[in-house]
Amino acid sequence: MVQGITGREGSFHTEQMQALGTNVVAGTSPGKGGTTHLGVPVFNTVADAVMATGANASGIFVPPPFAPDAIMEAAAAGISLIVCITEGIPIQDMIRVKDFLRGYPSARLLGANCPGLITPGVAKIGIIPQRITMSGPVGLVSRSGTLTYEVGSALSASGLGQSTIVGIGGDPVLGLTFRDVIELFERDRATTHLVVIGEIGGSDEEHAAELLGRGSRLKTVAFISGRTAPEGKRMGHAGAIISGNRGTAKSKEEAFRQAGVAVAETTDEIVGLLR
Amino acid sequence: MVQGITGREGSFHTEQMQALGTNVVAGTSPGKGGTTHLGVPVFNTVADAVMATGANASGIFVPPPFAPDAIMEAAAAGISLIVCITEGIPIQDMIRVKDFLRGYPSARLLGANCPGLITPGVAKIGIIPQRITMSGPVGLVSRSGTLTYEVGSALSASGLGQSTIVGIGGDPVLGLTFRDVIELFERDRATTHLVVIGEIGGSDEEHAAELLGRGSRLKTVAFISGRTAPEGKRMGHAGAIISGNRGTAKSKEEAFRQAGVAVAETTDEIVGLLR
Amino acid sequence: MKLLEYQAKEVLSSLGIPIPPGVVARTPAEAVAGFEKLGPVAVKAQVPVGGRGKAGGIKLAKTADEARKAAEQIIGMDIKGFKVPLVYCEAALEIEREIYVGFTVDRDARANILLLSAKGGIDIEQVAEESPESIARLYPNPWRGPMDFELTQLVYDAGLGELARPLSAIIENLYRAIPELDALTAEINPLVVTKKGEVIAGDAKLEVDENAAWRHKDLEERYGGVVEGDPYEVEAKKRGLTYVSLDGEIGIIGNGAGLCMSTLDLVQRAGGRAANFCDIGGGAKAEVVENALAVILMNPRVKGVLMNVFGGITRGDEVAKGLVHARDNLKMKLPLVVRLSGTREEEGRKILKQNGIEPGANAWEAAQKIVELATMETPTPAAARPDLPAEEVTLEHPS
Amino acid sequence: MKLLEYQAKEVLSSLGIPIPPGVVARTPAEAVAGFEKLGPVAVKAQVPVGGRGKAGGIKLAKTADEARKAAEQIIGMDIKGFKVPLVYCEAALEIEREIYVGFTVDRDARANILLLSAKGGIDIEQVAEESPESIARLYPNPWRGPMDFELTQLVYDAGLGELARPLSAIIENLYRAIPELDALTAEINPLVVTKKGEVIAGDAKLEVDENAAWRHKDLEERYGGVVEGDPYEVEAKKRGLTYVSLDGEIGIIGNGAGLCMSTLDLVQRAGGRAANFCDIGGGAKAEVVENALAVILMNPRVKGVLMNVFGGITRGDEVAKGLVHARDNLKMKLPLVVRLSGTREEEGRKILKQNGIEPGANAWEAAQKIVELATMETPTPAAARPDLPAEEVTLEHPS
Repeated sequence: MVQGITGREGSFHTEQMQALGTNVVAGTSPGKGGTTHLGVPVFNTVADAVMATGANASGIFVPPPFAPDAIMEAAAAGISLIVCITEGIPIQDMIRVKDFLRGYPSARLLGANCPGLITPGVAKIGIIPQRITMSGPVGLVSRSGTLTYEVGSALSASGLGQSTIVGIGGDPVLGLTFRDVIELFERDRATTHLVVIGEIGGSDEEHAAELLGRGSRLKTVAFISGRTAPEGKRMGHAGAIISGNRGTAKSKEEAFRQAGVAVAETTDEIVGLLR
Repeated sequence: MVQGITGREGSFHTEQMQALGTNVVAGTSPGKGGTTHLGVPVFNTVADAVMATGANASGIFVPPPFAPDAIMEAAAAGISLIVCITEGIPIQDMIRVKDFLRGYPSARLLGANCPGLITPGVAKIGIIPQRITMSGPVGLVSRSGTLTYEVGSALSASGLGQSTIVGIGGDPVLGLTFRDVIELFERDRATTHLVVIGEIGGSDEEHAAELLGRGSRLKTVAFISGRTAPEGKRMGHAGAIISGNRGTAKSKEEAFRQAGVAVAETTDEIVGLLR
Repeated sequence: MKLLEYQAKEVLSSLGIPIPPGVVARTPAEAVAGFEKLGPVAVKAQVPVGGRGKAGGIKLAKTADEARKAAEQIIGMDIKGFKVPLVYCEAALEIEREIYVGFTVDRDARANILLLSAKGGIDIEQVAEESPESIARLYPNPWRGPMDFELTQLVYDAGLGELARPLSAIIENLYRAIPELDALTAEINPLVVTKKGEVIAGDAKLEVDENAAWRHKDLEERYGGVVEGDPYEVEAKKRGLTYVSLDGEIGIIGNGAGLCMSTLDLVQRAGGRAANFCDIGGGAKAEVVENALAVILMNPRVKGVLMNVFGGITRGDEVAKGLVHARDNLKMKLPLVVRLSGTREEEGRKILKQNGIEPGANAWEAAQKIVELATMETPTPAAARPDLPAEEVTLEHPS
Repeated sequence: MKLLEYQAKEVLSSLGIPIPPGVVARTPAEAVAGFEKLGPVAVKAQVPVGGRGKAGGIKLAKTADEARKAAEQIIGMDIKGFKVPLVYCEAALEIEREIYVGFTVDRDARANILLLSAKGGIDIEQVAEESPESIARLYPNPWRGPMDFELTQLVYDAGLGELARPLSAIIENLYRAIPELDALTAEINPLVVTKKGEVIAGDAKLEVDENAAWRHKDLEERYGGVVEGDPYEVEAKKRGLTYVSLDGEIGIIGNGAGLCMSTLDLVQRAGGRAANFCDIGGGAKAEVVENALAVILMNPRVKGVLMNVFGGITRGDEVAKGLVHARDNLKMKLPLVVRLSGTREEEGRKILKQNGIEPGANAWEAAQKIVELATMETPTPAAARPDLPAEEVTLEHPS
């Protein structure tokens, strides 16, 4: 289903999702319950939509002031895959959302501020353009939107199709992590190769490397953007106290190398290392 | 352990508990950590006390403004039986405490505003006077303090000793319910008889009756006080909307009778019905 | 603490809930002034109890004369035992529809419950009984408060989707009374939708937790001084007692609510009727006993007093000494039966007997004895009773 | 949004945290006036970056003359790229001990973390590295906030039990900046215990979430107009761009943060240095491209511009048209290389070539090309650059 289906973004991307064959069974838009939009029944609330249609995944296309509530509404209504595209959600809202989601352990949140996910030729939730993709064995997981498209295109152009492409989003406080997504790829029979596209900041790449270092059946290439980005103009020490030396491109690349994962220095190198 | 051990109430009842042989291993009183009181080591926080002594039950003797925090502190520190004697805790505080305790499912709260529990001749947490008790096979659970003492005395005077006496407290929002305590008595080999002393208000007695009606190995007598109490001078309808006809002495007595439980009309009748 | 309607509305207004303009009137002249300021008004009795409408405590006034007459009729009227001290003259609303919204503590769920129904008005209890599904319910998490999506669902569940925005805002503000005021019950019934489409509180009920008074001294100062109907309850409150007036003739003192209630039950069983419920709690200090006895003796209906004390920690001899002292101080002439049990009960009974007070062997015997004594008793002259305070009891109006 | 010290202290004071009296001075004369009002003062550079003490940005003044001299030296000084616009003259404290207290977002834990240490002062990062156990930590639940018992434990864990009361109160108030202001980081270092035993904020740092600006318009109005050091960042902020100044000579425009960062990496690999980071986001409308180009061209160090766009939804021909338009409007003379990929890339490249703009076949080739062109480039006459706004950039002080 799609939350905010009648909005401009919601409408446009619902059509894109339908064009790929995604089974969009419901949408929400408070006050428009009972109407139909793009051939899809519209409900006032997610709980109403779930009750009527059995929807189990939701893409969220609502503005930042309403997106945190939309995520929690989806989780409380029993949605198990929540994909939040919205960019610009305040961090403290997301921290509260993350705590709320602890009460709904079967709900997985992707994003916010992410392009969503796509299984080429099958279905998608979010905004990843279908035409950069091609069906195949490579799992692709990324923190960056446009870099995902760039690498996806390059893979497709080289004949390396993708099983699923997952954009986890660029915000500091996210739902699914690299680690979570890699665990899912490990269990996915259609995936034999893996590309991880990280960036500076946080320790999610380090944690992913640690997981891969314990042994993986996937042939993996990692790429980190921001190698030459200067350290932010920090003020205060709190950040430094808790993060220490983690979070730099160097520490992330080193973590992947120590885990036996090939590291690409430019995106152009990824295809070669993956073969 | 005892929270608020250095206060007047805490001191007095710690001595009483020790006199019965209760193994009081620690106390708390912020700022007095490192000292000793009544032969018991004092700590600044419950977590410190648990770390040092392994305490697993706590009696709380602190004033109402601090008692809710003390309950949550005990639960967070891993205490599994929390007995809160404090009277006069605001109801909204207790509602928040109850929600907090959901995060600590192994912590049991007795009270607040309860006299605690005693296993005659063995140990007690709280303020039930030892001299009204006598060891034996009767489990006694009650919402009222002085009625508990009265019935306990009557049982002892008739030679009917008690396995354990539990006062669940008189506040509208409580920890352990009649039901919870009865389930524990069912599993207690030392208990063969049961006395339930309820009062008007709420539906805890009805729920207890329902449980007993499903079959019980305990010979049980119930007593409800407040048969002639007039309906409170209510204002507003919210209470009536949610409670309907439950909560009266009549509905409670009827529930017990339907469950096959003998109902005493005065406390004097209890002993006779129990034999 | 139960607030009067005009007080509850003041509070709800401070939380951002729309209320009609209104004026408090203690005299018919003030009601006329209210009419002149506001135009057509509802003249409403201010009592901390429901059902005033059916009791004739609300009258619509379309002229100054009607306002005067309504105030004359209502002020001083007795509604369920409360003598109406003042009226609230409120601008009359053009009612399009009436909604019910409120919250209270659900004891069984150990949580607050929000209730919303499109079928508001005086018959809400009947609605609850006959079509409970027409009342939408929400248990907000007590730390987070109601979430936006929960309020949206509540409003649509109640069939009030077209009012989602104003209703969500009003419910959110109403809920603020929980964290900010320790409210136990707050209710707007009816919540009026006017012909112009405004959503505004037609009536308001608010009860705050007296156990939390230390957190809300402002509230206590502003509204705590206002006196409710029953003079004995008012006096008992001033003396810090847990006291409820009943309509029988046997005064009751007990320690502990459960014991006290079971004492009421025994008196009824013995053929008498209790004049009150008075719980002096644990410890039972001499001063508290004296206060309790004083308030009970103010009531001319009382023909005897039964005291039922079980001493857990309290020593029976000390209770007995305190009681004798109190009786003597108050020059009490009425029959007094005491059931004293627990620690040092023998010593206590001895003291009572030496001072002419009848000790009961057990609670049941004591109840029978006081009923018997009270039935024989002839009325006591007024001089033998402590007086109510001389100053007239007046309501303070925060201006 | 990062607040200056005096602004952060204003905010913390409004949350109930004690701060010393102080006066903002934009001129040495105002610093003297501050001294006359307050007595001995610390004269402190106001810049939104740490390390000003070591850079000579804080001086103690015991006489009016010292205050004047300190202000003369500090105002206009450059601290880590920020030209100091004003100083804060604050009553000097008699320091008994220095404590560290602060919170920030712990990305890995997806939570806020509170930090407290008895070893406050300028060496706190060293303390964190050498004896991390001397910094007590707490992750408060984001809905409940820190509980009393958690604060008590934190304070005792930090070995500051004798200050439990004032510290718990200060931390509780500091934490209010999270729910009430959407703060991401707040720090008091040092939190000073004076010789008289007062506990008072010696310094303060506060960063609030710009994504939450719509919730805090007052904060934005009060402090958002205040201009930070780098003039290009200031100008970019006015135009609503995501822009960071760097110290190289190649201007960079990209869509998406990841793509933009990887473009920086490629330029460095090709032997050049980026002059900025500028992410124009998805969509890449002509107006945004023109704004980005305008800001980049204001910087006289820039010798060439590289634009890297991957069109997912964006159409390449439209991006190309917009860029040509922007270049012409701005009369841009510097080399410009564009890597355009994705939807309609061929059409886009054709438009670029027709208009004399070099398209790169891929990002790596484009990076090599711009570095080559920029190295050959001779300085452009100033007339060919857009000017910074004519009015002088001044700091507004909320009085």
